Amino acid sequence: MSSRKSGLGRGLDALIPTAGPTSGAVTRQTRENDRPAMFGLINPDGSVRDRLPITVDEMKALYADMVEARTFDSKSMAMQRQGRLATYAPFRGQEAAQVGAAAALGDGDWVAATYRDAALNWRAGYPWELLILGRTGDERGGELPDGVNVLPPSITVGGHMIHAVGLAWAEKLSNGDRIALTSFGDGATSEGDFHEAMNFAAVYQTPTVFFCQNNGYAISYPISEQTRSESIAIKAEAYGMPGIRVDGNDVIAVLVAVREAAALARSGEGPSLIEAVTYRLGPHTTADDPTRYRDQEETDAWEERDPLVRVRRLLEQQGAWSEEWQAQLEQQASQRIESAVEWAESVPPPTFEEMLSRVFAEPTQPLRQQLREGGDGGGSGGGEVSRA
Amino acid sequence: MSSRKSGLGRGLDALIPTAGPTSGAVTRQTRENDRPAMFGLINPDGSVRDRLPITVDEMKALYADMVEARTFDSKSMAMQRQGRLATYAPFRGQEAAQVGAAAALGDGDWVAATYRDAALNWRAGYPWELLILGRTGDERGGELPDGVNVLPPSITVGGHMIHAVGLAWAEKLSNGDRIALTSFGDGATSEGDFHEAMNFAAVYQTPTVFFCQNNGYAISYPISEQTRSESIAIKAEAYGMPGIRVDGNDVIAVLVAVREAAALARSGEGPSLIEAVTYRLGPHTTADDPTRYRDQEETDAWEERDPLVRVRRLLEQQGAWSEEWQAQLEQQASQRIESAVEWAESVPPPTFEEMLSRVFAEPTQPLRQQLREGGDGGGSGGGEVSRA
Amino acid sequence: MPEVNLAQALNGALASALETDDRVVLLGEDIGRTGGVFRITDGLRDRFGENRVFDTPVAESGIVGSAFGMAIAGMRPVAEIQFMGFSYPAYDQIINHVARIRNRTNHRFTAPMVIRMPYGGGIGAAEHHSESTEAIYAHIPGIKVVVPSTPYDARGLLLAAIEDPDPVVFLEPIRLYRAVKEDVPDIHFSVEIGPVRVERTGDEITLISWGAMMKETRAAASRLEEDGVSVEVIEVHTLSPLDRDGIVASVDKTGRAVVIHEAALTGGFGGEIAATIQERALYSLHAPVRRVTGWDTVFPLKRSEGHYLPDVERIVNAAYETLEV
Amino acid sequence: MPEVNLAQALNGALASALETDDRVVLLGEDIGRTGGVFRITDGLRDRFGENRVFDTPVAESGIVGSAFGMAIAGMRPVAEIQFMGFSYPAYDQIINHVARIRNRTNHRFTAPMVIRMPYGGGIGAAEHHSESTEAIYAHIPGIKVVVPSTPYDARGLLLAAIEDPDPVVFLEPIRLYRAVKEDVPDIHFSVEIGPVRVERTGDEITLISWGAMMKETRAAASRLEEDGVSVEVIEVHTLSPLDRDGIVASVDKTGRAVVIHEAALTGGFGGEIAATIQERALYSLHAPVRRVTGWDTVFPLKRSEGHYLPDVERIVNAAYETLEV
Ligand SMILES: Cc1ncc(C[n+]2csc(CCOP(=O)(O)OP(=O)(O)O)c2C)c(N)n1
Ligand SMILES: Cc1ncc(C[n+]2csc(CCOP(=O)(O)OP(=O)(O)O)c2C)c(N)n1
Ligand SMILES: [Mg+2]
Ligand SMILES: [Mg+2]
Repeated sequence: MSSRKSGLGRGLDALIPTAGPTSGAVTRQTRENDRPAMFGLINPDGSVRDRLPITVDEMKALYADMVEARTFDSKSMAMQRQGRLATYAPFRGQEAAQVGAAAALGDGDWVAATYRDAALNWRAGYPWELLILGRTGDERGGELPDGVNVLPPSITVGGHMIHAVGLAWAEKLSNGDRIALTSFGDGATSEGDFHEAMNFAAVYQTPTVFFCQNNGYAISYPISEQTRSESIAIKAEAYGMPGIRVDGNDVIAVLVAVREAAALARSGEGPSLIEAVTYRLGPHTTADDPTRYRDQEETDAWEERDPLVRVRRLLEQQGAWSEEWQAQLEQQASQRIESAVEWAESVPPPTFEEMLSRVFAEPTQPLRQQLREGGDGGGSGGGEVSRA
Repeated sequence: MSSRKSGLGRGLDALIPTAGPTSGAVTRQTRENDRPAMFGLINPDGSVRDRLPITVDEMKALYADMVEARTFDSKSMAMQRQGRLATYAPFRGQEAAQVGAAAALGDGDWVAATYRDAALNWRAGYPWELLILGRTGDERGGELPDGVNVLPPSITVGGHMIHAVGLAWAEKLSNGDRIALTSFGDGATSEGDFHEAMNFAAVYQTPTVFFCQNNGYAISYPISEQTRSESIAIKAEAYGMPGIRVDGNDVIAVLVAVREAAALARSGEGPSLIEAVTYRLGPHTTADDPTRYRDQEETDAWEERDPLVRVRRLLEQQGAWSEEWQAQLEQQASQRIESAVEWAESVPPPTFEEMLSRVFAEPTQPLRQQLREGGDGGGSGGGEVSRA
Repeated sequence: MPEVNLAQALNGALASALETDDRVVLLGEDIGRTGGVFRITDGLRDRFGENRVFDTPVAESGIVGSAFGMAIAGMRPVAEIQFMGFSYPAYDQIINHVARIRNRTNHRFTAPMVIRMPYGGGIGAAEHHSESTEAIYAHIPGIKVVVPSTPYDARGLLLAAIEDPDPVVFLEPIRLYRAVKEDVPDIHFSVEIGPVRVERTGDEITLISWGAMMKETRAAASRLEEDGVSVEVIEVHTLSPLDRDGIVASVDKTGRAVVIHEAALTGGFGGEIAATIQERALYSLHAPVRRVTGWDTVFPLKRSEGHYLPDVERIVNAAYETLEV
Repeated sequence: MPEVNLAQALNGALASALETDDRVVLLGEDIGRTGGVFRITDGLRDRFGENRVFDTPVAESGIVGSAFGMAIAGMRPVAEIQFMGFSYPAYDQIINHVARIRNRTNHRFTAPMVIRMPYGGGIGAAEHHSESTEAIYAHIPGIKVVVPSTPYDARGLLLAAIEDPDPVVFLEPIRLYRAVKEDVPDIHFSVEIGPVRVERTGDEITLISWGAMMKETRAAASRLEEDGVSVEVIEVHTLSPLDRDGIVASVDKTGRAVVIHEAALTGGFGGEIAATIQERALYSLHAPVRRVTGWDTVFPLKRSEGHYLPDVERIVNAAYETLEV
């Protein structure tokens, strides 16, 4: 096996705390002694552990984004209950991980993320409008604006990580300077496709950032049972890739870690793995009942670690937060989401013709025949009977 | 992630040399500093590094087995060239790994190995007769005698490892005391199925031994390019499983390591991964031309590390080897192989009826119909036309 | 005799199998603690313990591959794939390993196991959650493919599948899980895998279908009968091995047939059935065998489901086109 | 105009594509240093460099999935799967991702890529090396499935596949790689994906086949013509999209058809073709469309290949059974 290029991963390794764990809480996702130790900058009470590498204005922007994301999440939950959306997978509790990761990317960078990553995708350029349209059950929600290089959310678990390897590989081969970030859950790391994606990225040194949101569960199956490895980050060793564990509820720490990984990737130093330790405060999806597999106490403990609250406290301590500002943020967010919803719900229903016209670049002979026959309540699929 | 049971893997870890590498040679499969350091007992010149934990008689038996295996290998290569066998995948150079691993197993233990593992399978109970019959292109070569729990060689790369997890899991659930060993190549570790198998074994703590013969190549693709991890053994970390690297051309070291892993498995301590560093001296298969991807020098260097020669030297040093004994071994082996070949070649050709009678326990309606219609040169597959 | 829906019938069958046969174990994603996303395994882990009902990592190839190993070792594993659209990562294990072990060992090792998977659309689900790719399984020699459409058959066929000496892919129509209830005896009975079920007899036209589309097929048959057409309804609850004789016997009688399925037309299993009918009953046919199927596209999202799913209207129209000639 | 065999024609097509289009890259197991186990990529890495022709780890899902990512980013990857029997680990990537990206983004992202795979038996190969499961690919909406049988078409179709805006599964008949040579222009031409090729015209019976079985089909046609039968031979080199019109036009004329393929009967693509013919040409049919196919078992090992593979005898017999009525 070839040796690591010197310097590879130094940027990330430098983030790993040496003086033991930085997180006070013992959580199910992570235990005190697990390697690598967890990187964090803001404590749940808003106090900071280290000099923060960003300005107060940047912090405020991150906070505003998290507020907007949470507004979207609540709105989507409500709409789903009203039957206006198909199943919805809420990300409440994971706003810091998602906003922090996306904020670390550059314009045009590729993103391949999941059904739970609406906040990440949005922050990377995916309009709320299209995210909502998709969730109403409309393929046109995946038709992103030009220049937004975000793939539609992956519904299959695991299959999309390798796409970010291919995207990044293409950039490398064409001397592009875009990188690709793929976001996935703890559960996805059990799929064989995780292994192949990590290995390909390492072998070809593609500029890919593997961003795992370890939120404690694959639906009902806790991370403590999914694997016996000490952490997810440590799995990077199996690929000769740097891996780091970061407090996923600390938006600044996530931003710093992903920025570092992105910088490595962009400068030709190859891929890395970031495990953001976080928690899904809501159900797996609107169809899920979490009481079947976890205690309220556990969820309560994580409510204490709310990713928004700690930034609010931090800003408060710096005199950069006020009730009015908060109200203004919330109102702005609501307006944006409401207008996105309005737009999405005004999109006319897709037609039969549209359905059969996006299978190939041009409808093929079988599809042309079906377009002739079909339409609502149309005939059978077999074609006209000739009576020669 | 749950913590390792104390003691788990201690047996294996104890084998890892602390005082730096034990192998003098720098090879393509392994570099001096790679972790974990390589365990070995016999040097290529026959000198020993440590007290050998087996008797001279046991060594002689291992040597005799390796001689018999090599005789089979040469015979098979020759037969293939004469058109008497379908493609053959030689194991020359890997006899120590295969014989050592199989010798560590108990009666009735499960084995799931590959197309290259004829020696391993044979030593685990698979008769030469059936191995040859299979290679002539006859499914009946897979019909093992009762009590021999060896699966027919896996031709697909990677898919069979998880079978050994299921086999071992069944043993665990039924309180059986059999374990399962799966043997595979370096190339197989790139497949997603490797990852899923390792993870399932660790999660359910199945009594499985993962035995990897790192012979330097997946056909033409060198291990130095297949992965950037320091070794294959180190990949065990990603599963919280013990992993060890052993000199695969040292039959006693392999025996000791696999015995230890098997003992751990049998006593409920779960799975482990053994990387046996070795080299395929012949072509990938009889259809392969190794000059396209490797230098003669490299092969020559490995010829110096021949797994048989070092044991012969060791035995010689102990006064336990003689020309006559060698001649006797070779003659015995030839006789056994010849008579196995004779038997295999006398098996009457399989019939059309047999071909369609082993798809299901009983031929189904479609197969019954095809049995009626078919036979050599028989009609079309569509069935009789009724003329009601 | 309790009245149960299809989901409950399956739950009962699994309970019965676990109770009567020590070798039976269940494994799959979220089937333990939560009883599965459709609650088919509800309560079974509590009742039979953690060593009979296993939650697994998200790894379909691992689920099927490890179940396969267990089956070789003498157990009777029942694996659940959460949705048919997630069975594809296990396709290699199924076609290259599960289906072949008997053949490659000349009966020495076998894989008596069941791979259950919810399939089909109609509930406005997310991408990949509405698949109906039975054709890719029915083409594999060495596995059986079974799909019930009634609570009674669900119990009887699942128990038969678990007892079968060969591997069975068992498709569960999501749309019918809770659609109807019927009386299902709470005993260990089985429905034979193989023979088609002649669900309604008639002599002017044969409607042939399976799984979730049986609902529309039944409704279409009723509509046609109201119009005075004598309809025979054949349920092909076993796609493999295919009961060609049963199908041909019906069409020999009626001379007309429509095959209905939810999967895309091209390469769908309806082609096999239509081909078989013309092969063996050509001279009985008064009109071409028509296929009413999904269109040649991915099963669409909620807003387009109505465009895609064959409905009663399309079946009735096709029947009339067939009857007119 | 050089005389080349099918393998050489493919090599030439790849060279031409690499030369004329920067976006083309090749990836697959052992395709670089050794030029692939069948030498289809022989010399290409030396000629075009390590950044155009990549050896990959043994990981089919990774090969297809990374090629897919490259295609989205604007490249034109050509992935090789070493044998069709090893394509199954990539089946999920193909059906769930490659085939769907255009649909799920309404044309915004697309996957112009080719997945090449040698397929079919007849060379006494090891298990899994003789697969012919084209039916499981032809059923997937959103991919095209192409299979040449002559050197000329091999070059023209492969170049067309690489230029196609949609993903193409490209099957290469192992048995024909080196079977015949013909003149193939050394220029950048293409053969249209879609329309069937009427290879020989006749008016008494239509023989329909593709890929390796074209060899036996051609021989059977010659045998029949020697007997004075007027045979039309249709090569379906594109299984998807299927040129139903082309097939139906022929059978409308001849009134008789035999479909020949190497895959197992049940669920094989011959069913789709026979179903289509009876759907659209029933009243032209003098006899049932017969299928001459492999049997419903795994493709067997060397000693039983003769029992399995359709041969000229079986095709001729089926033709006569068809002609007799
Ligand atoms: C291949 C595949 N298998 C199974 C599923 C069903 N499924 C949807 S989400 C999920 C759990 C994923 O957990 P994780 O990766 O941790 O992501 P999270 O939902 O926690 O964000 C499962 C099993 C799927 N979508 N795809
Ligand atoms: C799934 C699959 N992909 C590809 C192949 C073709 N193939 C046969 S052997 C081989 C290389 C395997 O290398 P390794 O695992 O190191 O075993 P070795 O041959 O060196 O013993 C490949 C790619 C296969 N048999 N199965
Ligand atoms: Mg999770
Ligand atoms: Mg190897």
